[in-house]
Amino acid sequence: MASSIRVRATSNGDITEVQTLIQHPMDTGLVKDAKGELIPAHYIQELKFACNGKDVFVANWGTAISKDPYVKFSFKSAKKGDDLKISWTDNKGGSDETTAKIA
Amino acid sequence: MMKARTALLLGSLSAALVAFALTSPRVVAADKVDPVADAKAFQNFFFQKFPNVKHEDFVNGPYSMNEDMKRQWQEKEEFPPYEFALDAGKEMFATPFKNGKTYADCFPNGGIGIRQNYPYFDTGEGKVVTLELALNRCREANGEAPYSYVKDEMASLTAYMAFTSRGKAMDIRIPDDRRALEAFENGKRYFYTRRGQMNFSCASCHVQSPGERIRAEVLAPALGILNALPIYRSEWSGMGTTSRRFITCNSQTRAVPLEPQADEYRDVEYFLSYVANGLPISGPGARP
Amino acid sequence: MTTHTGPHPTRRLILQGAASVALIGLGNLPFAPARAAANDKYPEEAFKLKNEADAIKALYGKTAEPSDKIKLDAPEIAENGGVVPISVTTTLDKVTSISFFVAENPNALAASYKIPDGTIPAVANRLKMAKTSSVTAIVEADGKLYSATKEVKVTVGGCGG
Amino acid sequence: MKRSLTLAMLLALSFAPMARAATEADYKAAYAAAEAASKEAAGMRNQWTTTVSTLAAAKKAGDGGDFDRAVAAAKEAEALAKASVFQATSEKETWKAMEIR
Repeated sequence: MASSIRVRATSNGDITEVQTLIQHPMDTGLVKDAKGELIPAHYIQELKFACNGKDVFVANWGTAISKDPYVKFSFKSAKKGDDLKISWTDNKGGSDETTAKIA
Repeated sequence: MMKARTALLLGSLSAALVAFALTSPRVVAADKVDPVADAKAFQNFFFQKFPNVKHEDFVNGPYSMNEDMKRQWQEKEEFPPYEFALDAGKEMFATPFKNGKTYADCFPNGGIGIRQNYPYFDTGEGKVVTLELALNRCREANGEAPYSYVKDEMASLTAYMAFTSRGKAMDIRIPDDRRALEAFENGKRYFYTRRGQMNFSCASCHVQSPGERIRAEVLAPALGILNALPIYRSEWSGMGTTSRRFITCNSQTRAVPLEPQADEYRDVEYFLSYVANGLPISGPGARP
Repeated sequence: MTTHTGPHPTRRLILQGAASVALIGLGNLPFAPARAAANDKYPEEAFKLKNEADAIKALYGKTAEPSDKIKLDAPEIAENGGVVPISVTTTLDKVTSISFFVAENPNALAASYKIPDGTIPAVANRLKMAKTSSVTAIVEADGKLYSATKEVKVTVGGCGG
Repeated sequence: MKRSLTLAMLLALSFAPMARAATEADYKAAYAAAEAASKEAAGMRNQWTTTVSTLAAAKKAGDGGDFDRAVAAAKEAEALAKASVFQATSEKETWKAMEIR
């Protein structure tokens, strides 16, 4: 199955800008479905970015993060061709991870 | 004194004549369907009503009308929410049917970069064929079940086909065929006809008050309103095909929607696409 | 893309990294528990709290003071409460954490980001907002908390333009 | 102005006060009239969603034996259906007034 994580990591030699879009419902647990039953909370709690064996960014998310969540950040000390490992875990124990090459 | 008065008289007379001349050809022409004149008048209406909106910007709907929303949209466009539908559409396009054929076999140029010519008038059948109808026909011709017109699969396919045409000018043709002119006129009538308990027509919102708010939404101008379809709407937190957009608009004016791909829907799509000829395809789009 | 030809980058970074680690090491001894909570495990408690002030306390164990060195970018009127693009950048130094709070949401804490050394103190994300509310960005820099707040109007959409 | 006057009159007409409690026969008659008007509106492809929901409410009340409410709902549904028929017929010509020329 194609990964749920889309990522664009581009470096201008010194700073690497990372944009990520993740396919996930991010249900808050407060919304009712068509039959009027509450859709249980199902949201990503932790999203980690690691490069060259070091965490470069860690996101802790609550229920207020939009569906198909997006996040952008930048970091130093990486160069073109380095591997960026992205992994997330949600409140139901679901998870996914992928590795992207910095362009 | 006399001369001044007669000059005044002559002036007003000629003005009246000019005014009469201007309207009369249109009045006469209205009975004979004249799509070229309709398209010109339609575009000029919006170009004059919003002089500082760049012509090609009209296809960006509400974002051509409101700076703050345009900024939010451009931020979203950096990594748009329709990215998944686009990838799914690309994959579906490449996956062969059970009989080994693919969508590329059903469409000119393999289906790539042709969205700007849809809908077209099929002189054989004597009716308007939209991209969504053509896709389902291709599926059925290859022994596959048709997709729902309002669900994600259809949206993913049309998203990919629209993406391959991005930037190309809308290029809808009306053949010299009485039935084509009738379909165009039928679409125009549908566009201007009030319906639903709210007693709105498409024009009530998209011609009379684009740029204004109806509740929280900024209304899109009718010119180029279909160029961005299919769209990912935050409201639906999902993709929306042209059919889904028409159906939801109907129910919001409390009119019972017609069946997807009904004559009226295909004809109004034909009318709206034709009058937007020359404006770029910008689908798939992201909307509030 | 200019090629970077300064002193051998990794050596310089290692030196700089070592120095800051020592500093942080020294700094966090007195209030280790609060900082530990913010650092590694998922701040379950903070995300459950309704009220913004309580959530900030649960997450960082101290209060924040407004700072004009934080630039919070949020729309005046959200085009849709479900997808509100909000981003923050700061010129503060030694930033270790950035968090976002939406006061009127069922739970005030929306997101909390750890900013390791070498990562630019700036984040862009898309939040859900239940209704019109103040949005606050909290930046933890050199052990102290700073904040910036903006009002974002959210209306229940109806027709869809 | 003329069009909305007629609409108002139509709606007012249907709310004539009921003298006594409605019987099942009253309900059946009112429902049949409403259904006929609604079919006509559907035939003109100009049905309103509120006609459909009010007609359903009338049926639900009728099935539940609450004939007063059922008749009132059926009357309202009929008025809505008639208004949508009126809208469709008048729009056959008046749409041209909004056309961009």
